[in-house]
Amino acid sequence: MNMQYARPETAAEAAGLLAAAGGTTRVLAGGTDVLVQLKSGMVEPELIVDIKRIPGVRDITKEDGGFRIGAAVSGAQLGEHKALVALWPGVVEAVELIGSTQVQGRATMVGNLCNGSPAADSVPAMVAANAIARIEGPNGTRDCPVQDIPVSPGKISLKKGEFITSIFVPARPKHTSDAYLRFIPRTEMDIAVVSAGVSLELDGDGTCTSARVVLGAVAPTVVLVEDAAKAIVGTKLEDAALAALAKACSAACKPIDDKRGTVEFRTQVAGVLAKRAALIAYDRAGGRT
Amino acid sequence: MVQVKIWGSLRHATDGKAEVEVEARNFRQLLDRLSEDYPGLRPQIERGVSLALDGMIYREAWFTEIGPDSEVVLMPFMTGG
Amino acid sequence: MALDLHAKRVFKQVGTRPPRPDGVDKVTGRAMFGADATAPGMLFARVLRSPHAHAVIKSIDAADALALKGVKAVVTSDDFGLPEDMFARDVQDNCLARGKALYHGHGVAAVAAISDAVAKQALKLIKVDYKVLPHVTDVDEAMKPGAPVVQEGRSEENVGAGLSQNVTTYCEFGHGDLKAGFAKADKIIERSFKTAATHQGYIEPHACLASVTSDGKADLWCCTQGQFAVRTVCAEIMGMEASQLRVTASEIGGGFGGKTTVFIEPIALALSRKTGRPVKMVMSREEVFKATGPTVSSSMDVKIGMTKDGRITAGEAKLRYQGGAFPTGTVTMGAQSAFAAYDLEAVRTYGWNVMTNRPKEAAYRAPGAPMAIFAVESVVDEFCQELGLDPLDVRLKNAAKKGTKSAYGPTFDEIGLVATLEAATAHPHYKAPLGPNQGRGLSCGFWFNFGGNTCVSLNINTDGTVGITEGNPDIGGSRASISLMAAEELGIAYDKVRTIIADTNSLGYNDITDGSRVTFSVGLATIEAARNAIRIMCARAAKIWGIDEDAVVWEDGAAKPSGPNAGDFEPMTLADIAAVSAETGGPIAGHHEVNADGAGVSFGVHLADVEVDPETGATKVLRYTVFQDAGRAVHPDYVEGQMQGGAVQGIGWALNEEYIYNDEGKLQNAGFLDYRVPVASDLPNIDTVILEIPNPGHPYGVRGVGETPIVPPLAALANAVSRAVGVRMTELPMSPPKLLKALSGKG
Amino acid sequence: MKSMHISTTINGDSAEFVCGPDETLLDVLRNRLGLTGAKEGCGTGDCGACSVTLNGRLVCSCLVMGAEAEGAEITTIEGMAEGDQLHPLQKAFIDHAALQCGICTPGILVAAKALLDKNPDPTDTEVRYWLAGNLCRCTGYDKIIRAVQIAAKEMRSA
Repeated sequence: MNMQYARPETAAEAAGLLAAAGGTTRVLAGGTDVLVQLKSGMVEPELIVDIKRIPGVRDITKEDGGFRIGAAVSGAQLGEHKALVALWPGVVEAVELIGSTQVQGRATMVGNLCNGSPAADSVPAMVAANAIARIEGPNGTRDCPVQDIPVSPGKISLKKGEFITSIFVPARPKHTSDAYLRFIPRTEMDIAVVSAGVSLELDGDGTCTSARVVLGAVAPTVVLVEDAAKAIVGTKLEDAALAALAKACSAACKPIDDKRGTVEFRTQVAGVLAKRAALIAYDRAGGRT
Repeated sequence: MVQVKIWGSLRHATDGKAEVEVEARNFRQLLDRLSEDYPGLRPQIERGVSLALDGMIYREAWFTEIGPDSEVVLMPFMTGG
Repeated sequence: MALDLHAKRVFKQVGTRPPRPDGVDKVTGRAMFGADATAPGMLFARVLRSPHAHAVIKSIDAADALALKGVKAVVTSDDFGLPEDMFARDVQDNCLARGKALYHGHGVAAVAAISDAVAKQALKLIKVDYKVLPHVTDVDEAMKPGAPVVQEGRSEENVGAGLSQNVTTYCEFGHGDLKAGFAKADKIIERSFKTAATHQGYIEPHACLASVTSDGKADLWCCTQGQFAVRTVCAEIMGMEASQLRVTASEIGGGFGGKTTVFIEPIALALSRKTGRPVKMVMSREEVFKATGPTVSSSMDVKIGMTKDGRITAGEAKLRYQGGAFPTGTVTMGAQSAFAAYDLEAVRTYGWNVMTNRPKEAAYRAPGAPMAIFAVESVVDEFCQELGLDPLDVRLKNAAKKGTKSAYGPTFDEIGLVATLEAATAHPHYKAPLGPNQGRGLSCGFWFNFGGNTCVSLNINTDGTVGITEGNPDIGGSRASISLMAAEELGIAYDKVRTIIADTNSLGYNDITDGSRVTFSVGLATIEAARNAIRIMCARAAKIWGIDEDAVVWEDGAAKPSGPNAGDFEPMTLADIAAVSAETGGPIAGHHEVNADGAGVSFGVHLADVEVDPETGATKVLRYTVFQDAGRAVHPDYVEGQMQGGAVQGIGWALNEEYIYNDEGKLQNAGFLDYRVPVASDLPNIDTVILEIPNPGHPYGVRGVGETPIVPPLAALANAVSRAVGVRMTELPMSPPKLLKALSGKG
Repeated sequence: MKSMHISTTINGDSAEFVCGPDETLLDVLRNRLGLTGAKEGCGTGDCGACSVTLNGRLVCSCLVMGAEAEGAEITTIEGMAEGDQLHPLQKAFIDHAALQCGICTPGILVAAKALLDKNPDPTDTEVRYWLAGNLCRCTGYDKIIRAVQIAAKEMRSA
């Protein structure tokens, strides 16, 4: 009941506030998860730190051939950035799948990541993209692969006082692309029942030279399926290779039964989605021109 | 005399008959007679019944006249959404 | 009130599509809904709800809550009396549990405070000591003799022995010799079906504002389908006289049956009485799902016999419905409607209503019918597949028509089923080609429709305009339909009429806006009120002209001399007569009070095309057409709107909507995120074909249209999906995991 | 809980209010500013009935904190008509029966306007996906989609 709202002007100030707070804190950027938590009474934070005044958090900037995406950049803003969409279409489409048009006006990929849900749409795509989170904290700034941020449902690896200020998605050589697909019962507005992000690199004749295949909502955190990548590296994603990829994905699933889906369903559909996402990424990378 | 069709689960109160005969000129009389002649029907009549007269369903309407050749069907009280 | 002899008359306004009178208010944000009311000094109330599915409430300690600054009162069931009327008692006990919490989310105590935030905080300080009891949420489990008993002593006299006390009703309908009927069949199919509980899903949560004053008077503003019914039950619970409790219905943000009863109003009244201040209550969406009235869930067995050429020889259905923690009557409606579309020599339906540890069911569009008809229509479709018959031919061959002895007893009068089926047969949709993984399904639907208690007051203003006061909240454009019928009857322009909804002290009793009754009953009363006003206006004209009242007729909005006096005087329009009303005897008004009957049953047929993704079990609805008999479509836009809205609710029911409980009997999906109502991108356009087979029981031939459209989608979708995937789907919703499992099982 | 003093712009007019840090923009609009056109259907961003625009972006006001309105520009349903001139969308909704009970209508109109401002000639599918976060339980969406297209056409020819 004694919640405070703060709107720091710098990242250091924000980290200081978060570190100094005794009780629960929440970082506010888009708020599409935080306000739902508050509404349900699930958390009663002592402090809400609105980071949107911090310089850079609302910007997408070019860096080393890739892009640095500020922590408060909304899905809608991301989708409007043509160069980013061209470089990492799968990452953008994953973020754009979160919630409604209204939610897109606010929701951020960092928020999606820090909510800690294994079903978060943007996370498999970011992990497939080898995205790096930049973290501000009481001891300064550090970078950390997105893959290492989630720990378990609702838990992330950030330490007291730390928060993410941006995500970096790297440069890409030619003949590369990515894609993300999720399964939901409706066409919109649902949480992913199972999802797959795939990032591919091809050589000049369309043979896959490297791949990252990541599944969501099939384990306590997203799963990087190395066997699935192996199944398609060296192939042109022929049926046999795709079948092997799907099999590897299903084998990597350790899902649960819940109100959104069954173990059986998630295991089966994970392979289907990975296969379909791989084909989309392959087409985008120019594999079938 | 009026022939009144009742629904199946009320037959326990009418010695198994699907149709009973009572002397009545309107619904009020009909319901009173049914309750008197077949006391087992009374709880259901008190909970509420509709009556269909020649295919038209009446939920309440004591003074609806019943002709000698009318088709009268007792139905549960209707509720809707 | 029978169909006018001149029913074939050409309507000038009925059947047109003018803008609705409340349109501007609703597109500008000005319309006042339940949660929009405020009162000076009002308090905010919240309800503490049971975290358990079934638990004895050993004690409630509210001392800490009452000590919190800003908290003004706490109430529990102890603050209520014990109404003699069992209906009122159940409503009261459903608002706040008496002695035992009967379901997850059952109200236990309520607090009023100076702000919503303080009220919310106070709830955490109320200490409730529970003794958790075994629970049951599944209908078949709840019927077993050893099942946890939800309430004792609630069974009706004809429930057979050997069943749990949870079974409250047994019913049986039908006629003919089943055994002989099945013996005549070339093929018999027996199947079992299940449907999940669904929620009406109105977007406006329940809200009210109660103000009880120290002299015992009270005002209650609330969103409801029936302010008079709210008054009746609240007055009973509060021990008040009806005249002292004035209930005003706000604009209502959807109801579909779910706002035919109350869940919070008695609590707000009790808190207002206790604090001496106005009290506002607004339910959260979570509370709406947990503690209002979803539908029944069902478990059903259907057995049908058919000849090779598609004639049904016998039909039998056993229906088991659970309706939550209190007795309900819904299965009787299902058992009567299951086979309503068919002309059968031998038919029998059996129904059991069952209590479980779930929230008390409320009505939802054609309560009880959708699931029963889903089961029957699924089996009929399976016959068509097995015997290679055309599904519409089979329906036509067996269709109920005028003179058919209905499966629920009475003989049908004029009904529109055959015309509806013929319209579907002739429609291009029925012949359109289908691609791979696609399927087409169809189903008939039926609802009884009601009339009911209705009052209308119609005032002729001195400037020649007309004010109508009626007592049924307008959920889907009924003010427009009522105004249209008045304008038609009076012969004046639609925009000269304004219709408003009265509070309970401004008009006589009106039944709830339910049973598809409003356009029928209020329309009928409006037409009759207009005719009363016309009689007065004709009499005034006769006086002015100095001729006999009988020698005046009303045509085209004016009194005209007729008979021997025809042409002697210039006609006097409504405005002419109104302008001199003071001089000719005073204000002119017509009114009509009636308990309307003769609503006339309603039939519809739906066609659905779907495509199923064989790798994920996702179903996409590709095309959908609704055919329905409206008797007479007064405002066709809003008739189509009922057909489209009902169809989409049914599509949601068929595909994704369901109440999901865990092993502890706790509801898992109390929100719009996981209770998945259809969103815009899930759907195609919903095409509509309105048939007009006049209802003999209404002067213009109107039939209710609101409920029938939710009935056919369940089977239409199930039949389409079953045909698309080649597996018969017998459980709703056909959610992707269920569908994929069925597909995998096919081998 | 310390209340905050917030200065903002709503429908082009400057507005000030005091709110607690736990209050949402929807709470503020409805309870502090008397703008009850935005409705609370869920409070969790799942129904869209509380749609407004915040600095030109369509948002659910239930997912925005009141404090975030500081210095922002907000438009609500109350600002959609110009004086007594209804917006073409508002008019199309009335003329083509795109509302039944009307509770979702303000949110849908605000959302549809945001769409047409961005994309004056959307396909039906684009309209349906844009409005997927606005639940309507009465209409089955059919007449809503048609009315948006009719208004879009009228606005294009204006």
